[in-house]
Amino acid sequence: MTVLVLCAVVFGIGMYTVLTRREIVAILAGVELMLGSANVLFIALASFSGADAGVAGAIGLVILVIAAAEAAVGLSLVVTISRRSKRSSIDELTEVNG
Amino acid sequence: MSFDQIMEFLRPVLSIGWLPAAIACAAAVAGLVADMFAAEKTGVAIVSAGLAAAALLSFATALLPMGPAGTLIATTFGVVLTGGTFAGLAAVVYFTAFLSCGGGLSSGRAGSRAAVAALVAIGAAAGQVLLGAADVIILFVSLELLALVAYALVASAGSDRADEAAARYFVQGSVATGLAVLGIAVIVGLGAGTSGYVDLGTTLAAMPPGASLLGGMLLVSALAFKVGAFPFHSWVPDAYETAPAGAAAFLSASAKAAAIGGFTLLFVRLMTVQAFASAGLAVSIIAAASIIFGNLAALRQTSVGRMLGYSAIAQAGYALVGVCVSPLGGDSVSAVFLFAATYAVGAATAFVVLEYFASREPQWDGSIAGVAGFATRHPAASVALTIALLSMTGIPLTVGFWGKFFVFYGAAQGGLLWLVIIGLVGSAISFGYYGRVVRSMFFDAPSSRDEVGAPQVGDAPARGSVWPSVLGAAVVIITGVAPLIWGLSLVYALFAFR
Amino acid sequence: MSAFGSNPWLAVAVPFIVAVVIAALGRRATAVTQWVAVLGPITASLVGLAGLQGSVASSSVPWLTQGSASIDAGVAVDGLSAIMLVVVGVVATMVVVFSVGYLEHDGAKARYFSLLALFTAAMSLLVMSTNLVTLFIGWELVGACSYLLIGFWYHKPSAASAAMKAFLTTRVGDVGMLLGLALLWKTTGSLDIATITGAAPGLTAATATAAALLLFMGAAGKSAQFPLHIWLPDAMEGPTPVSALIHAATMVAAGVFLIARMWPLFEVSEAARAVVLWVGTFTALFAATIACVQSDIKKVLAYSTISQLGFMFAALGAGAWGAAMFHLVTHAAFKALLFLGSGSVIHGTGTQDIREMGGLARQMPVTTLTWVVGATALAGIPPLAGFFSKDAVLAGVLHAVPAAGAVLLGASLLTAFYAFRVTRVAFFGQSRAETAAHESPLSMTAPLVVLAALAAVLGFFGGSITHALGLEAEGLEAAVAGASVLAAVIGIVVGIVLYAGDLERAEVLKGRFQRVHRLAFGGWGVDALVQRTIVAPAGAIAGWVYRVLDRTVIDGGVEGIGAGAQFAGKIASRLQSGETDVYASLVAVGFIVVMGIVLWAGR
Amino acid sequence: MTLFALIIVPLAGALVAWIAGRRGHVKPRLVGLLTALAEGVLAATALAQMLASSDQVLLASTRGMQLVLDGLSAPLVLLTGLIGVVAVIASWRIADRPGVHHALLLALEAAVMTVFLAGDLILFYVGWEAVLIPMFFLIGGWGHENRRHAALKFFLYTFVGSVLMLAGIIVAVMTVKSTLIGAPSIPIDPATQPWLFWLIGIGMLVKVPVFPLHTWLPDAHVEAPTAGSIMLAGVLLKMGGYGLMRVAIPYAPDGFAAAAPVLGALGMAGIIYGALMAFAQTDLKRLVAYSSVAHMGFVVLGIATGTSLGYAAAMLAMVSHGLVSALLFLLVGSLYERTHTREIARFGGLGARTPRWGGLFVFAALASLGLPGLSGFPGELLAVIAGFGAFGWWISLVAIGALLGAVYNLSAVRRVVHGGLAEEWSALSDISRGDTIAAAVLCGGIVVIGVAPDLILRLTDPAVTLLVRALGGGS
Repeated sequence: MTVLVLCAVVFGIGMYTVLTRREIVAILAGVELMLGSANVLFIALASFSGADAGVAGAIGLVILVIAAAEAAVGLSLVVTISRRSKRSSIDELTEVNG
Repeated sequence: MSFDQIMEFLRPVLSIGWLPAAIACAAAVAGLVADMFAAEKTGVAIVSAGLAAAALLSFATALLPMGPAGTLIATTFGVVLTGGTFAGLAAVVYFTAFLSCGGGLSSGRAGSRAAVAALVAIGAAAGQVLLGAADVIILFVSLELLALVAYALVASAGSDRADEAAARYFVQGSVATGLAVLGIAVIVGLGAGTSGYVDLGTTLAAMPPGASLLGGMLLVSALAFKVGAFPFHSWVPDAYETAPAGAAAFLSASAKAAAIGGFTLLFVRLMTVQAFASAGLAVSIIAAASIIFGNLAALRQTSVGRMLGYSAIAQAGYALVGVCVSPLGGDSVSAVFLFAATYAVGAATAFVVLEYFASREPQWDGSIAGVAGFATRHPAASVALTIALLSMTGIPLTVGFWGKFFVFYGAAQGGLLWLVIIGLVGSAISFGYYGRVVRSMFFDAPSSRDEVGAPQVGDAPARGSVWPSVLGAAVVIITGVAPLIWGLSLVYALFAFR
Repeated sequence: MSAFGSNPWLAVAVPFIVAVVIAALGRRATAVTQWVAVLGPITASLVGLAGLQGSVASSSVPWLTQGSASIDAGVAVDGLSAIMLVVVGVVATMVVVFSVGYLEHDGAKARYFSLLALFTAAMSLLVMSTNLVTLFIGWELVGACSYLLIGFWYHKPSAASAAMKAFLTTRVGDVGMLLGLALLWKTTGSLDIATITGAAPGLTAATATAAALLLFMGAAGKSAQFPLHIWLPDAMEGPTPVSALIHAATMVAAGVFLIARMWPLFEVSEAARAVVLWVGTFTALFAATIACVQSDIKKVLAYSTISQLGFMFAALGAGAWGAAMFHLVTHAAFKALLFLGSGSVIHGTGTQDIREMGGLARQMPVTTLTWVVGATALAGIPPLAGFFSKDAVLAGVLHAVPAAGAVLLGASLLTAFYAFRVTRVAFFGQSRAETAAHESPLSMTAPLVVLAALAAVLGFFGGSITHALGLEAEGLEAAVAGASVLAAVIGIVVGIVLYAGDLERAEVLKGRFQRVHRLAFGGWGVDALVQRTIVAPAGAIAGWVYRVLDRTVIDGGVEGIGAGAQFAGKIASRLQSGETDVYASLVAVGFIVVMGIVLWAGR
Repeated sequence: MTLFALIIVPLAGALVAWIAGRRGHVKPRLVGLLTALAEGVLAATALAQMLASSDQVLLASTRGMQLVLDGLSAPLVLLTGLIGVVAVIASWRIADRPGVHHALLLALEAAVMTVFLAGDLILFYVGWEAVLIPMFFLIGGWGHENRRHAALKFFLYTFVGSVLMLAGIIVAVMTVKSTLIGAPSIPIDPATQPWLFWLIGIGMLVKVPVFPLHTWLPDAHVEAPTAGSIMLAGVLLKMGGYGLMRVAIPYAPDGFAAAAPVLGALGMAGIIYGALMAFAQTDLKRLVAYSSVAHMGFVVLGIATGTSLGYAAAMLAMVSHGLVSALLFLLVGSLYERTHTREIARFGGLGARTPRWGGLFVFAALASLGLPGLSGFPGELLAVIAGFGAFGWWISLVAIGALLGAVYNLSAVRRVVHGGLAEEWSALSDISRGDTIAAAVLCGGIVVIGVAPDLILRLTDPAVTLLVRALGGGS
């Protein structure tokens, strides 16, 4: 139960960060928080429901890897943007619209 | 040897479901290597060849006389369905990817083209896997792989606008990924680690209905994001507009067709569970909203790419019309697959023509008004674009008609006549914006003559070739007319759900 | 004769082919083709003569068949149609011959003679039809020929308007007739005249009256009966020979013919007969008053024609349809004569205004002589034709409805008056013209002489005409004849006396009754009223409906839907603000909404 | 085989014309003319084969489609063959991309043929929509000032109608479990029928077009090139009436019965309204366009009676309107070609200056107002007779419409042919020889059908009787 609450709180913080922070890097961090908490939730639920530890672990690891890849792509995007157009806040990224 | 005998002879090869994906990946690697040591052009060509081979292979597999219901390939976590049913759509995924690269990706940034081609190939492979996924984890992994490829493709344009769109796409996509992971956590976690579709029904049914529903709908939402349905659509116009046209062709065609296929197959499984009884309604509402929103918003656009983006939202809506009745089984699933295929060919052709235009008309700003007079300067490409747009409108004699017809037919059989009418009227409205492009190309004189043909200095884009456009348009027409001559059953043959 | 007797279609086919040939050969060949044009009417009269001998076969072909329903196109020649055929044939022949001289220098002769031949064909079809549909076809075709011939001179705007007015006014009657056809089809299941007349006694009074009145509407339009008479005076804009043929002798009499043809139907409905009677009577008097004050020689004749047709309708309404037909025949002769005479005068003087003529007797002796014969016949002086037929009409009406007969007697007084007013003013006294008139060529005077002869003697054939119609001939009634002659003589005397000398007396009278004169001159204002209340508003209404309803409301609605969609699109794409947080929240909110729908629907 | 040839020959001709268009201006015209003539001959051949068959029906099919020629479609197929030739002649002097223009014309002809010959619903719809594409390009590519807007409006307006029709077709096919056109073997639920009829019918009513769904028509006509207008008015509008009789009514007879009074009212409204609007026009081509609304009102009225007489009326009215409107548009186009204006007020007195044109125009106007002896009359007569049987005295409204028909036609003649000649046209040449020939052919057709309408009815009789019997009505 504690784990569930923890996951919910962390996921909430991640979501809140994504939705309210203006810096792209911070948003990236929020995303990682969301993924991480969901992963923890998965492990918790899996162990709770008596899943095979090996399988559950493997799946958790896969999710982790995906999250890492996601972060890598995200960071590279951030770097590109800040290098190319010196922008770092999403408020400056509203050129494409309509 | 008769056709059947040849096919029987080839059966062992054709039954290796992962072979096309492997070829595509290998081609991607080879292309990158070639880029390093030889010309960029060679790299793109190698990747294109690989994709063509993958497409042919998948197509041949689809033609296999009634084999087993797809070959099950054991993987670490479960199974991937290949062959049979899915090979037809997989062939389309590879074919449209091939069209995307075939023109040499000429509108992309010089120096990045081989990399883009490699990304497309990997994405197509991911698409095939997504399409054939029979396991939630496989579904998730391929979905994410496709997503990462997509972010990179958008950003590959190298413009400020593309960067911005990619960043926004990324943020949104991450939220969607979060939803997907949460969904997996619930479904697989509570399901004691069971992730295969085969057992999904029983696993979900054993769970508390609320939990299974939550997990299922989280996954559905993540897929709806990938498909680009309202209200998960926001990334679509930005990405399609700013990505290099060749990359956009891949995003709008291969990626979307694969996502639709994956969505359908997951949804069919979910709907076997009692708790999901009302999910069909939710999907139909998403479908209606997508059709209405996409068609209306597209009307006001001035950029061709962005207009196609909004129209893609509407097209996703048509696909979902089929999805929400797909649990009826057999023909309904085939109808969605068929629709995805027809849309993909049309969209790929359209974007490939845009790429050609962009490479041949450096002054063109991508606007609808800007294509004025292109019909006289680029007749073949203009006709190809017209055919593609007519196909996406759903006008008969193009393959798009058959896609829409069967989707709506299925929906009508499922009792969703209201949705059919919304969809059909939406199709009619869609010519309001597709037609404007055609009108501009054919009926309008270019605004200022002196700009035309002005010598381009500096970073000249490669001169793209027109053959992928023509090829795409030819496929649209031939497959659009063929059923009239050889019968409607032909339409189903490739996509039969068995 | 037997060739004509066994092939009644010849009366239609020959003139039609002649028309086509003349049109096809065009203007270069008119020197010859203008003479070919007589072949048509001659054939028609030969068929008619064969019919009078009772030797004409009937012939019909299916025209419209659908399942069991069938409408046939058929022709047959009985007494009634034989008489009409002869009238049409003879007058048309005279008119064609006359026209050769009259239109000697006209460049569009081919069109003219072709249309004359076509008219003959249509008129023959009309009178020979055994079926109301074929009759209606002929009926409309003569109207079309009339339209085309009134507007023959393209460059005259007044002619163009007159042509259109003629067609449209008669069309008002024709649509009534069309409805009548529909009604008869519904009640009798056939449009065959014999079938209908056979079934007529079995019809309910209401149906018979409705059908009869609808047919009468057509007849009234064609025969220019009040209030549909307004087109005929204007129709004088056409070439004068055309007026003689179409607007005096034949087409305008078709209304009389129609009622005679459908007589059994009218016999059933007393109400319809009463309407016919009083419309005819009123028109006879009404038109005669107008004819008295016109100064255009053709207008006088036009109103005279309207008035005389009124006589015929009155006779029809009174049940004396034999008398009506008799008067039709004699009227055809003397009115065609008068019109051709006026044509000769116009040809000779270059004007139509009688006040600019005078003293033509010396310059145009033949024309004058024949004109006087015609005028006398019109006035009804024995032993000329008009006397006998008018007497028959008066007798018939007086017996049936004495009041109407009295009115007609007054009308015949006026008839004699205006006939001799024109005669006195135009042909006698001092010349008021600036240039001297000349007598017309032989091709024009010869028809005048022939028609004058007919106008003189036709009265004696009253018996054979009624006999040919299958009716009992009635002798003269001394009292009626006396009253009629008395009225005619009074009219003639007043006419001659009042207009003797230099028109001073008439001017004085005109000055005293200026307002009445003006009203009468303008046709008692009917024309102006129609113009103000129907014609002018129609254009305005059409324009208004087009601007407001069609463009603004309906098409505006259509374009509005388009614009509305565009506007909705604008609103929709505003959602796409470019703000990353909004996009990301859309995903989250979207999921919540979807979940909400599922939960709500799954309750 | 002839039936397939009817569709394939113009398509092949289109291809050849398009290719020939790259080598000069004369060749594509010749290709167009020869193909159109061949098409006409083929149509006649098919008709002969049909008449020679025992049940007066000619069938042909592949695995994917079925083609049928019977009494209902035969007159329209013949009409299409004829109008196709006229359209080619009318566009003879087009100098702007003649190859593409003729290719589009021939493609349009093939599409229309497909509609009339379609023996199954899918093919019917395929043809129905395929018509839009060449027409869209003809209007947009060779039209007049406002062609851009008109082309899109034409496409969108009729397309919205036809997608609703497609929805109806889907429902019908779903219920009947067959795409073959014919009286359904599995009757459609009477509760479904009322809305099903309107769903299928709406696309056809737009095409006809019926008041108040007509406003695309004047815009399309005014902007379309002459050949486009000729095809549009001559044959495309007939698809609507044909579709009603062939598809909408047989599939939803009960729905039709419920809708008949409304249809009748719409038909009558169209007759009066179209005539009134034509009267209000200052643009000659727009006037002719509105006259189509009035004429097609008779078609709808005839169909609405649901009787075989009414159907016969509709068929006659359609054939007649095909000839008459083609003639009118040919003449107006020929005039525009020489004067570059359609403004009625600028004309007048053309009868004297251009007697051939003037005479033809007067003839056309008389035909248009339904003069007996010409082709318009039999249809109108039967429509009135049948309508009187079905709707009683309401038909007197049609009589008013017939009167108005004379008003606008004759006022056009008065304002254009009669009167004084304007200074600017004092050197105007008369109608060209080619156009004269085309016009003469149409005039011939108008006279023949006017004199012997039974020629058409004898063709349609068996088919119409069959259709009406399925409706459960008598004659």
